[in-house]
Amino acid sequence: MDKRYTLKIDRIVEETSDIKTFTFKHDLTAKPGQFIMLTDFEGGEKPFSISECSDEKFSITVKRIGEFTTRLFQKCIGDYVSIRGAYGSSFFISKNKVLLVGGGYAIPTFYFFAKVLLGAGADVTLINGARTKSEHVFADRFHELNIKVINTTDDGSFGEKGTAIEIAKKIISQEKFDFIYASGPEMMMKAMQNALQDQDRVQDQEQGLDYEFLFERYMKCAIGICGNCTMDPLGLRLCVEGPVLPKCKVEQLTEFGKYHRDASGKRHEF
Amino acid sequence: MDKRYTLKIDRIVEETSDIKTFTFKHDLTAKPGQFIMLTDFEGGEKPFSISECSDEKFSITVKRIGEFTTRLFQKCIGDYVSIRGAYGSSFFISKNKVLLVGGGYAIPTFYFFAKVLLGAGADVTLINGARTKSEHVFADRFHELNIKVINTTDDGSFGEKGTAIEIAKKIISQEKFDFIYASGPEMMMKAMQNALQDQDRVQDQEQGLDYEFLFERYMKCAIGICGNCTMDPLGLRLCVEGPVLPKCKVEQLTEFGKYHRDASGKRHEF
Amino acid sequence: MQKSLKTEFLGITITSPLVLPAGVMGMAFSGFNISIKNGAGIVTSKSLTLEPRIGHKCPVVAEFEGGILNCMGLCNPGIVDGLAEIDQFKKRSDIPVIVSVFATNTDDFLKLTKHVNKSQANFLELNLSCPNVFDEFGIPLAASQDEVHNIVKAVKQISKLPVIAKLSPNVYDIVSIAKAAESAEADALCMINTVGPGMLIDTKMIKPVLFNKFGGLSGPCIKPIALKLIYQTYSAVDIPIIGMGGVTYGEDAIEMLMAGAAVIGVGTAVHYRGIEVFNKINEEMLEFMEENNYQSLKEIPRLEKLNG
Amino acid sequence: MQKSLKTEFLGITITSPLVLPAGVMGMAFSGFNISIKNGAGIVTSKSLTLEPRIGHKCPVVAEFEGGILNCMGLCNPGIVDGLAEIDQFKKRSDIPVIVSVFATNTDDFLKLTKHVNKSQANFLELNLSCPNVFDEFGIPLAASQDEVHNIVKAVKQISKLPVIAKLSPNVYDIVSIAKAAESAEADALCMINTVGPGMLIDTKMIKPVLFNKFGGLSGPCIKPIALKLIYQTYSAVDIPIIGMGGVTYGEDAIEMLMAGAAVIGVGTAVHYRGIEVFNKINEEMLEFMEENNYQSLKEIPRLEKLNG
Ligand SMILES: Cc1cc2nc3c(=O)[nH]c(=O)nc-3n(C[C@H](O)[C@H](O)[C@H](O)COP(=O)(O)OP(=O)(O)OC[C@H]3O[C@@H](n4cnc5c(N)ncnc54)[C@H](O)[C@@H]3O)c2cc1C
Ligand SMILES: Cc1cc2nc3c(=O)[nH]c(=O)nc-3n(C[C@H](O)[C@H](O)[C@H](O)COP(=O)(O)OP(=O)(O)OC[C@H]3O[C@@H](n4cnc5c(N)ncnc54)[C@H](O)[C@@H]3O)c2cc1C
Ligand SMILES: Cc1cc2nc3c(=O)[nH]c(=O)nc-3n(C[C@H](O)[C@H](O)[C@H](O)COP(=O)(O)O)c2cc1C
Ligand SMILES: Cc1cc2nc3c(=O)[nH]c(=O)nc-3n(C[C@H](O)[C@H](O)[C@H](O)COP(=O)(O)O)c2cc1C
Ligand code: FES
Ligand code: FES
Repeated sequence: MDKRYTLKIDRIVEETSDIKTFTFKHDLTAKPGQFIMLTDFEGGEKPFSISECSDEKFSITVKRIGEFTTRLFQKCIGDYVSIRGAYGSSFFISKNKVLLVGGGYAIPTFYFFAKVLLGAGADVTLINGARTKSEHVFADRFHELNIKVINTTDDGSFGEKGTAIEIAKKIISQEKFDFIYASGPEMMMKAMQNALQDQDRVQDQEQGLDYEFLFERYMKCAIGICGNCTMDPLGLRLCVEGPVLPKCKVEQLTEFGKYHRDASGKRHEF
Repeated sequence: MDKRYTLKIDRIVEETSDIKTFTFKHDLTAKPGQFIMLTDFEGGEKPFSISECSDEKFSITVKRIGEFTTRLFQKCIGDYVSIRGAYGSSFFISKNKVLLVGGGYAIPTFYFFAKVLLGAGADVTLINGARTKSEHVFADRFHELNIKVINTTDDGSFGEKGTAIEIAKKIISQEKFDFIYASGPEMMMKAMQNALQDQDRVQDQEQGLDYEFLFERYMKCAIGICGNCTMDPLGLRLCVEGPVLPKCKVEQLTEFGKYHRDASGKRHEF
Repeated sequence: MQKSLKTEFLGITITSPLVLPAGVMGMAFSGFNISIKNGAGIVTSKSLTLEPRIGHKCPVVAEFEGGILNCMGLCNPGIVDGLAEIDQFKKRSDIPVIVSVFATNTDDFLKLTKHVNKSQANFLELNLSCPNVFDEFGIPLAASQDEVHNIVKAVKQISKLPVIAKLSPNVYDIVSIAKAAESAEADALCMINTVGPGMLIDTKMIKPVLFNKFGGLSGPCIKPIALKLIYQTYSAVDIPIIGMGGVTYGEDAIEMLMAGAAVIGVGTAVHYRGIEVFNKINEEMLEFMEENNYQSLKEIPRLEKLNG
Repeated sequence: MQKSLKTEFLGITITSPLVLPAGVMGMAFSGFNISIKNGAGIVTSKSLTLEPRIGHKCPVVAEFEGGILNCMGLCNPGIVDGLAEIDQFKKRSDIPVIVSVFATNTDDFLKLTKHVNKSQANFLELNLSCPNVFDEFGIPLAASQDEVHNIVKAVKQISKLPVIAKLSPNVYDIVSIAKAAESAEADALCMINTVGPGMLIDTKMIKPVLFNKFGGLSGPCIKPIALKLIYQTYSAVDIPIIGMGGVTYGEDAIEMLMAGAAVIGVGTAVHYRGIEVFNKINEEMLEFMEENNYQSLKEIPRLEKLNG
């Protein structure tokens, strides 16, 4: 039985005007890439990736988007929320030279991951993108880690100018990575996949560059029974077999970058 | 959750005209004194003490008494019965000089127990009583063990003449035992208790002889909820806190040797 | 201040809100003894009938994941011997005793009440949960507002003791049944009795495990059903509720309180956690109160009532 | 001889008697794909309604010992999109598909049937288990013989597919409901839907865990209830039964067969044992057949029927 834990918010950090990090004292024992389901019992229970995790505490980093996250943003230190998890698949922990590419609220999970990668002895490069400076997060925290960081903004207001993908394209054409990880908007990851395929053609590799992407789909049960988060045509349940999917699966996904299903199961084009 | 096991009867030994030993291939992991509940799903599920127990098999030794045991006696090798357990408390395993006193179908559980006692390094004397030779059981099996055996029959047709208690009285007045165990009809155990109390007075011991008795009460659930087997006034559930009770409990039992309750909970005098 | 589990139930002060429910540990006065020694605040007798009943043939219990099935078949020594056990208990203890009685018609309930009037018991509980007796519309007694109302009303007219109606969970509309009991002046409700019934099969012998084939479900897995029915009932009536069904840990007991129970029955958990379960749950409730800063049971909030 | 799990259901040969039940894994054609790849012999769609439904707000599931509560609220993309998913599945597979539909009145069931008639599905399942719609006597639709009879009868008149009636366990007399469906010429029964409903409470925030407060029970703990109802129904009707409720291991599936099920649904167990659960149970059933010397499912005996 997966237990539910109702926890007090221990710390809140405002990362940007609409991104906050919430920290809880709780031994979650999660792996990087996994997520929790969080609710305040006022309507809505939502998946959030884990941005930090130790024996004593863990954090999630949340972007205010709709009704639920708006309510969450009104909570104060000491307020209760209820969580279950950690759920889902986690990133492959490489010991070699790896590239992490992400943007926006999807980047903080790489903070947790980068620390684990470093612990495993990997050589980590991170591309941390955002549209503009005011939306860029975790730059200082990544800065403190022993990794190579490339900050980018679409408008050049912080770090290099360009999308994370443009930068990624450039860097993978210059350096050889053993593993690429991406986390962000689906169309960004789709572009990343295209970039990787282009690179494979250029390098004429047999195997191609190996990668894992972190996906998002509408989740309800998070325990693999309701079928709301299945991805076509494999029927992968993103809450169990995902949210992290390996290249061999991603390549077979016909819905990747095309459509996703809403709370009713209806398809929507991206 | 206590699992139920439906097992084939592996072996049947006719001990007397109305006592049979049934052996099952099953790793029961029971302790001496414990019992199983056995049913054939034809009406009735009854407690039986374990007369032999190893990793691969266990045995019970059953006296034909009423409807249920009569049906059990008609079963053949290969027939299924269903068991649950082992349940209940077990005998204290002494490493010293002990006396086992019992009679009839209640003696075989001492066969299992004697082997465990020997393994623990105890010095074992057994008084194995019955009314008459044809009702006397397990004499040959006990004979093979490295214990001192005194067989008795009320009519002298086998072993010494006299009840097990008469013999026990004599022997405890001659030899010093560290622990006494009794298993048999309640009035026999009551007599045993009196004998022990007499001996305590004679020896003028502070502590008195320590003992444990194996009791029988009408059992239904065997998992401690129905309350059918509780013993007054302590409310000991014989299926959980018993069937083996230590001296300190036995001494407090106001119903011991006086009455027991039937399937409805109604009291009956012995 | 020292946290306390002391509370009142129908005017009697009790040291723990935990109730030994009907049929659990419950034929002998000594079953009550050991339960109160281990922390129960109220004890309930096995449901007593006019005549002794030996109950169904064994097996009468079967375990499954999340609970047990039982088909004891209301075995009991009869009202006379049963009350004698209660009186024997009451000689040594002033812990309140609920005497549970069972019948299938008003007349027999009245006869039982007359017996109970002469006993030392504190409360009379009517086991109205019989699935095998039907009213004129083919509705089980336990699900018939009229039957429940009429029986409670008749008993109330002669009972010297406060009357508790024990309800079945297996009804379409618990609120109407609860209200029928309340309007007949029941002093309290007790809920829930066992769920189902259910059945298990031995696949080797191709036989139902229970000789009676079917048995009621109790234990942890019925807790959600109990909480729902208690909450609905609490939202609709003003008399106190003895809440039970699957309570095994302190958390479960607190859930019962929040759903609206005044006191809490702990039955099947005696199997899972031993007879010490009452003390253990008392302890766990105190810990919960400590952690969440409640001084007394009264302070523990209830859920907002359902409207309608 | 090679033991086999091959069997027939309403004239169609299936390689495994295991059925993916309605609502489990079931909005997308790919949910069917992965289920059959993992050993399911029949798949059922989520219950489809005329219009899309987003269902209840989350949390919509909650775990407890022995099972889970769910209050999905019949979220589904609507009959048109739902059937499109089925047709997409049928392009790649000839594993039979049951399309489940849900409505609260005969008219809507008929409209749904017309849609289904144009699809590639093999069977039409009517989800008649709604606890929130009542007939003129205040009896829930699922418990009303007349409602069940009338809906099934009307649908049968126009359905091109065999019709399966899915029954609720929460009724006083399952046999009369089952017979009402049979006499309206239902081709098969599917039982049971979720039990209860129940509720859980968060004791720190003093809130129901499910936003909808109440949710139906599924998983291992409902197996005894399912077995009992299937056994009673099997004893009384002649049409095949899709038996489900808590089946998690091969043993459970065999129990279902012995209780009278023709084929066996495996829902919540997908959570406990992964989507591989179908293959695992197939394997365990074959082991059981090996140990007990049955060559085919047909040889596995049923319990003696209940008389009356
Ligand atoms: C595996 C996973 C990890 C995620 N990690 C993070 C994270 O670390 N930080 C973060 O800010 N957000 C994360 N999200 C997204 C987050 O769950 C949604 O942004 C949030 O639920 C929006 O809720 P809302 O009510 O505020 O917005 P709404 O107005 O309800 O929805 C806005 C958008 O969010 C999507 N959405 C809503 N509910 C869900 C749901 N239950 N599951 C998936 N998508 C949903 C909708 O499709 C819609 O496009 C993650 C999602 C998934 C699936
Ligand atoms: C802990 C314990 C261990 C036992 N060990 C053995 C043993 O090793 N060998 C053996 O032959 N017998 C043993 N018994 C007794 C055995 O269970 C009964 O003799 C048997 O149940 C009689 O069943 P019946 O239908 O043949 O007789 P019945 O005609 O039903 O009953 C005969 C007598 O047995 C008693 N009895 C019946 N059912 C039960 C029951 N469920 N629990 C307790 N007493 C009952 C009745 O009070 C009656 O006096 C043990 C009993 C207990 C409590
Ligand atoms: C073995 C057993 C016997 C029971 N006997 C009775 C009874 O005689 N009368 C009654 O009203 N309820 C009886 N019940 C129901 C309990 O009182 C209680 O309502 C039910 O078990 C739910 O609580 P629990 O899950 O804590 O056990 C019995 C339950 C069990 C397990
Ligand atoms: C998440 C979930 C969703 C369900 N949705 C439906 C549904 O849409 N229609 C339906 O008839 N039954 C639905 N059910 C009930 C199942 O089909 C099945 O009858 C029930 O879960 C019992 O089987 P199980 O214990 O194997 O899960 C649902 C069950 C679950 C757990
Ligand atoms: S959210 Fe229900 S299966 Fe993934
Ligand atoms: S037999 Fe039920 S409590 Fe001992």
